[in-house]
Amino acid sequence: MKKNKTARGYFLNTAVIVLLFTAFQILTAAKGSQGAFKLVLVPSIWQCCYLMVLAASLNLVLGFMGQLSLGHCGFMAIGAYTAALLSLACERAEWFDGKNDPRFLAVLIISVLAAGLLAALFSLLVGIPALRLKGDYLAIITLGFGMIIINIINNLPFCGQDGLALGSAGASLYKNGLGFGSKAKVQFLWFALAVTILSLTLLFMFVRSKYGRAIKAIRDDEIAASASGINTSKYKVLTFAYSAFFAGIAGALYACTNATLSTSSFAFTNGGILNSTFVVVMVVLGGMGSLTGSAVAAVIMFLVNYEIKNGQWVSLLPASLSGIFEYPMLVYALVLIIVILFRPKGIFGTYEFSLQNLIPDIRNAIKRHRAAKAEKEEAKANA
Amino acid sequence: MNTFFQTLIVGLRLGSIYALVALGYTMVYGIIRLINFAHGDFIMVGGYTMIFVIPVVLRLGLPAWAAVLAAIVVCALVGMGTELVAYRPVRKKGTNMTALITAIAMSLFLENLAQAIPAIGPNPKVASQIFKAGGIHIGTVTMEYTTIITLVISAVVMIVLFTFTQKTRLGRAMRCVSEDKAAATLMGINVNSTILLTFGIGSGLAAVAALMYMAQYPKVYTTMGALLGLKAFVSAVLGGIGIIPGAVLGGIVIGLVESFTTAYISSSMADTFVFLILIIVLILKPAGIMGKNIGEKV
Amino acid sequence: MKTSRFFSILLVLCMVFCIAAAGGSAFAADDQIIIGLISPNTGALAAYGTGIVTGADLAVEEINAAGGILGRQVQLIKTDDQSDPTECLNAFNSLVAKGVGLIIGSATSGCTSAITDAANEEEVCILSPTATADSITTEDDFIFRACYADSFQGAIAAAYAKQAGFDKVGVVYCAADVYSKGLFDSFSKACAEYGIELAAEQSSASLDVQDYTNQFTAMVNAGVEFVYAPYYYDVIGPYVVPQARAAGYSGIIMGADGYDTTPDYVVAGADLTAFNDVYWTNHYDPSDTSEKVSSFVQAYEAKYGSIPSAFGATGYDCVYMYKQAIEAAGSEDSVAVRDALADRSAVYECVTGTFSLDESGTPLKGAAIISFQSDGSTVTSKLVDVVTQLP
Amino acid sequence: MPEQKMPVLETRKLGISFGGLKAVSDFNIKIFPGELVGLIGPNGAGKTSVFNLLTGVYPPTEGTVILDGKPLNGKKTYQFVEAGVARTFQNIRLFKQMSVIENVKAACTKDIEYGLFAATFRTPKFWKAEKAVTEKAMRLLEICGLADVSELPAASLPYGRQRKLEIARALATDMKILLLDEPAAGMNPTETAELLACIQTIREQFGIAILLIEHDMSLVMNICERIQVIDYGQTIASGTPSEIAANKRVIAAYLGE
Repeated sequence: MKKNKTARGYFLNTAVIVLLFTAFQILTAAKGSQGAFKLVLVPSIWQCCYLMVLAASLNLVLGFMGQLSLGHCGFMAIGAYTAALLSLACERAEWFDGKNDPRFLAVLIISVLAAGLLAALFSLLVGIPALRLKGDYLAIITLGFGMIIINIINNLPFCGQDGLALGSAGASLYKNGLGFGSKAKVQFLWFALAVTILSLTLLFMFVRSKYGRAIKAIRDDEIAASASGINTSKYKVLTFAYSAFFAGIAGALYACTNATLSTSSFAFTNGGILNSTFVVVMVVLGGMGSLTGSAVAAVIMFLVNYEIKNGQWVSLLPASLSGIFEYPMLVYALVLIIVILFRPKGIFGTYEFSLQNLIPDIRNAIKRHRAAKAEKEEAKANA
Repeated sequence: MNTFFQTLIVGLRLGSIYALVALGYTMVYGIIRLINFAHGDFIMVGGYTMIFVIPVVLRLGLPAWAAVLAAIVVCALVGMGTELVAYRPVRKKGTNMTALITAIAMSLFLENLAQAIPAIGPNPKVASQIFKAGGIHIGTVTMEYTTIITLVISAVVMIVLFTFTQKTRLGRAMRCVSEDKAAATLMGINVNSTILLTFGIGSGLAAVAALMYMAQYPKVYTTMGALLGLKAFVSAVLGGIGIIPGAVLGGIVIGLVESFTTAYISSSMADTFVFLILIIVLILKPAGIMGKNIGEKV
Repeated sequence: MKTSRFFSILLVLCMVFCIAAAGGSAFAADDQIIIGLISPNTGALAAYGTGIVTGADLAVEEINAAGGILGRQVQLIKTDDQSDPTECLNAFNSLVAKGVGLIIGSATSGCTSAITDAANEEEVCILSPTATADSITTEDDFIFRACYADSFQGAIAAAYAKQAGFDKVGVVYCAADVYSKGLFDSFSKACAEYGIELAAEQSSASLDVQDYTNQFTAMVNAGVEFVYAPYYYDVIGPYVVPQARAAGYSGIIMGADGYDTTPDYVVAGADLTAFNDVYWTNHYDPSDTSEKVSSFVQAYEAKYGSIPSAFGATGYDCVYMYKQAIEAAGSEDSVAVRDALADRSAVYECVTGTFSLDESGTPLKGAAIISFQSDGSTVTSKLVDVVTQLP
Repeated sequence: MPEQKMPVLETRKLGISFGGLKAVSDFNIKIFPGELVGLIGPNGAGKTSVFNLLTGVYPPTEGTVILDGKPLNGKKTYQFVEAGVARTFQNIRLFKQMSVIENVKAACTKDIEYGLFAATFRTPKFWKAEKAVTEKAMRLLEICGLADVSELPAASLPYGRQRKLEIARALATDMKILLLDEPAAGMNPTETAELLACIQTIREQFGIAILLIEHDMSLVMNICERIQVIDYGQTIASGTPSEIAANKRVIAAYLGE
């Protein structure tokens, strides 16, 4: 019976994904050239895609394994630069000609995979020494590692500020590499969605296997985990690399959305949404230990960030309120503090959104709500 | 040879600042085992306080450094406020991880709050000269008085803090709290007020560090604490976190590494070497240069 | 459990709200000419954004008071890019989705380069006030600017060194900053052309570096008397110049437009004679007594209470350049305006000089070479020369 | 006679010192297959330190632990477990946020064969292994009487059942010898009785050796075949329960001189 349920879950998820995917394709075909769809919605989906993958991959380390890594954007930077440079090199070697060339798809896939692999490789370099250390030390080493990566990329002659030269005269990613302009973003939207769904699925598979159990055990009690025969360092390093792989993939998706790359976007002191600490905010907001929570939180953070800067409703607010929104980072910091203070488990806690359990969950929630209401009324009546 | 001495002096100059900041980090970490990410931002708070107070102080005919008194008060209040509003409630119900994330949030909050205050804004500000220029000449290089004062202050603060934690009643209370909060409560120590006091002292130290930082590097801006705090924390870890003399040692080592890398290896890779040194030391000696390795109780 | 549901409801509401808002379109009155403005209003480079926004606001106010463009009022839609390329692209897309065809922005080359391709694809005009990287503008595109390019600015510094008789120079630059690195590249290229030896090359890892003593000790050791140090005002004033002098370097320090407003960022009470022999190139000279400049400076001071920076001046110029181009085109249609801007015979009389645009869309204008003068307690700027042509 | 057989666990001159303090010194013990041995001693005698040495949590400063004739010097805790030593903790250390069955499954990790590829792509091998491990975990939970709460979070169990879950988790490692650190501490008489029954079942079903630290003298005297007594880190007596009960040094150590 249990196995049937699992099989049904797989079937349901696949069906819904395929359905959504088709819907998206139809929508794309119908509205592909329309301004707001092409210029606002599609680029937003692209950005949500890499933020979702990034946040979910960090959740593996932070939420499931209980290790604070503050250098996650370093891995993303590695991925972004790897994918960008590889695609530029392929173009220079004339392996593909424009985005409609079928060979481009091969280059694209290889670039994305290479981005993940290189990020995973670097994560081994930092993880093997660093993961022997406990929480706080790991945080500081990964933070330092993030800075080293930026520092090194800045100093590499072929990828610093020169290699991905600026603007239309330089080797633009839109023209020469895997970067997608507005029209191409619509055309390749399926790719972003596919990579994201696949990444999230693979992260899920990891968590729902012996690896997931092992790292949750490490999170809950490292000594007891090793006393239960779990090779803690092996699982920690492996998980770190698995997570970095997807951070690298997120980086590749990031490179796809941009015409140029700049290391300052990934830097610790950067005030933007790609700051490593902000990925931590997403994970905490969504719930440490809930991959779907991370994905939802990434979308929320993106929307808040986007709306604060480009939305119209901010200007509808009274002046005293909209004043705060001129400083989006201040809003995030406040949100983070409030969430930690009042709901330290984040929005989802460790709950995973699932299609299969959606209806029973809602039914239970309503039942609980009714029961609570009835109890309250009873209490009132008694009083 | 002159280059060597010059590099050494630059290293000491940077190192003495890192040491002073690291003392504040180590102080707080030693008691509540929390990386107070906001400590760097307390320095920013101290810096801006002095920017605004120095003109007043000068008008009163006092030396510019007297402004540090105001900064100490403001920093201590901000530090204790942070503890009361954010850290204490989280410590009560959260884990180490949530406490650390709160610290990051506080750091972001302070940085961005400063930027949102109209009198501060996004533009950097430059302080007036705090100490008279001049120094001891060794050949063609000059060891500035400011550097010497910073080193002396670091040493004095180190000795005072060390004696305070070892010899006085309050200091012993702090150490008790750091060892075992529950046991400390049983011994009649008010854990909350001890931690509050620790934050007061640690944040007050940030103001002193801000003074010495501004005396040598007179620019104040809202994110100044981020990198400075990070390097100072690295110093504290390198020396052995929670160990007061270790912070000073670590700070000076980091300053020297940074300076010598700039002068002799690559001027644009200094940060990389700083963190490489940290990683290497932590691998060889996970508790830092002066730290003792204490296993978890089973 | 209750709070959890509260959060989820909040979340759903928030998403619906956002999507609804994102779908909104142009909101300005039909009879207005809309110009979009993208600048870093928050974040690390907020100071630039503030400069550009104030300058542009002033220009729009003046134009509207004088009857607008083609008899229609002008409205600026301001957006913030936090000096991040992705945010810049988001801002660009949202402006274009609202139907904006003329955009001023962004402040830095890094951000501007993120939107150039997109602007060409969407056929939207970009007029950048201060993106100086050479590759930003090319022929036959929709990208223009109101400032000269790095190659010109760096070469002017090299030419100045040549003219002053230095055959051996040094460079200190920031390896992590596009602006600083770009100027370093063009300066060193020009040096090679003019036969000047680059005897010492030092860099800093980030703009957060506070100590430049070692870098200048290396300059002293190399025996150079002319150092090109393309940094920004807030690094030059408190750090680079005083530390260079303390390290025993007494030669010339030369910089670029980033030195603008340095006198506001020097250490009061310190010996400021260190700032003698510091030269820099700028878009304009605020102390210029010409009618155009002085009336701008006066109006700006009256409105904001401070002397405008080069960002304020170029932001102001951008609006007037669009005004002239729209009037020439007879409409604010982006393709027509592009054609008007691409007309090389058009002459723009601006605060930052009187110029026409070259084939790529970069102004052909001179650079003011300015030196700092100090009596020991204050620092003032003095115009040395205006260079219009490279040797 | 057990003496002729090879001991499953043997220590030779095992010792550890923290700084200058010798917590355990010259500790020698031989445990034979199927035996139930008790380790007793007053508070602070070093019993838990011995357990930590026997499971590799502390690396010994002197001496060796030998399991099935193989020395385990320099091995990490998880390697001790792989070799066949499992333990419970004095202060319960469960994986609190995980469900009861997941706690047991986590301890099976080392015996699950599939790799990363099989796990992420859900090959038939994965399903087979997962099915096997679920069955095994359920069986162990049934033995320990926890089958009814298998899906609840471990932290939500009452104290006595948490103890049992710890035992179930230890059993999942397929050990040769089980070390129980004060399993009856804090239990009421009913719970203790249940625990005793549980231990008996385990001995019958698995035939493993058990080393037990316990304060509850009656429990130790009742079930242990042999008892070793330590005080101040040193063995002061060893023998059958009745011998120990009559030993003067033991009485002195417990009652104080």
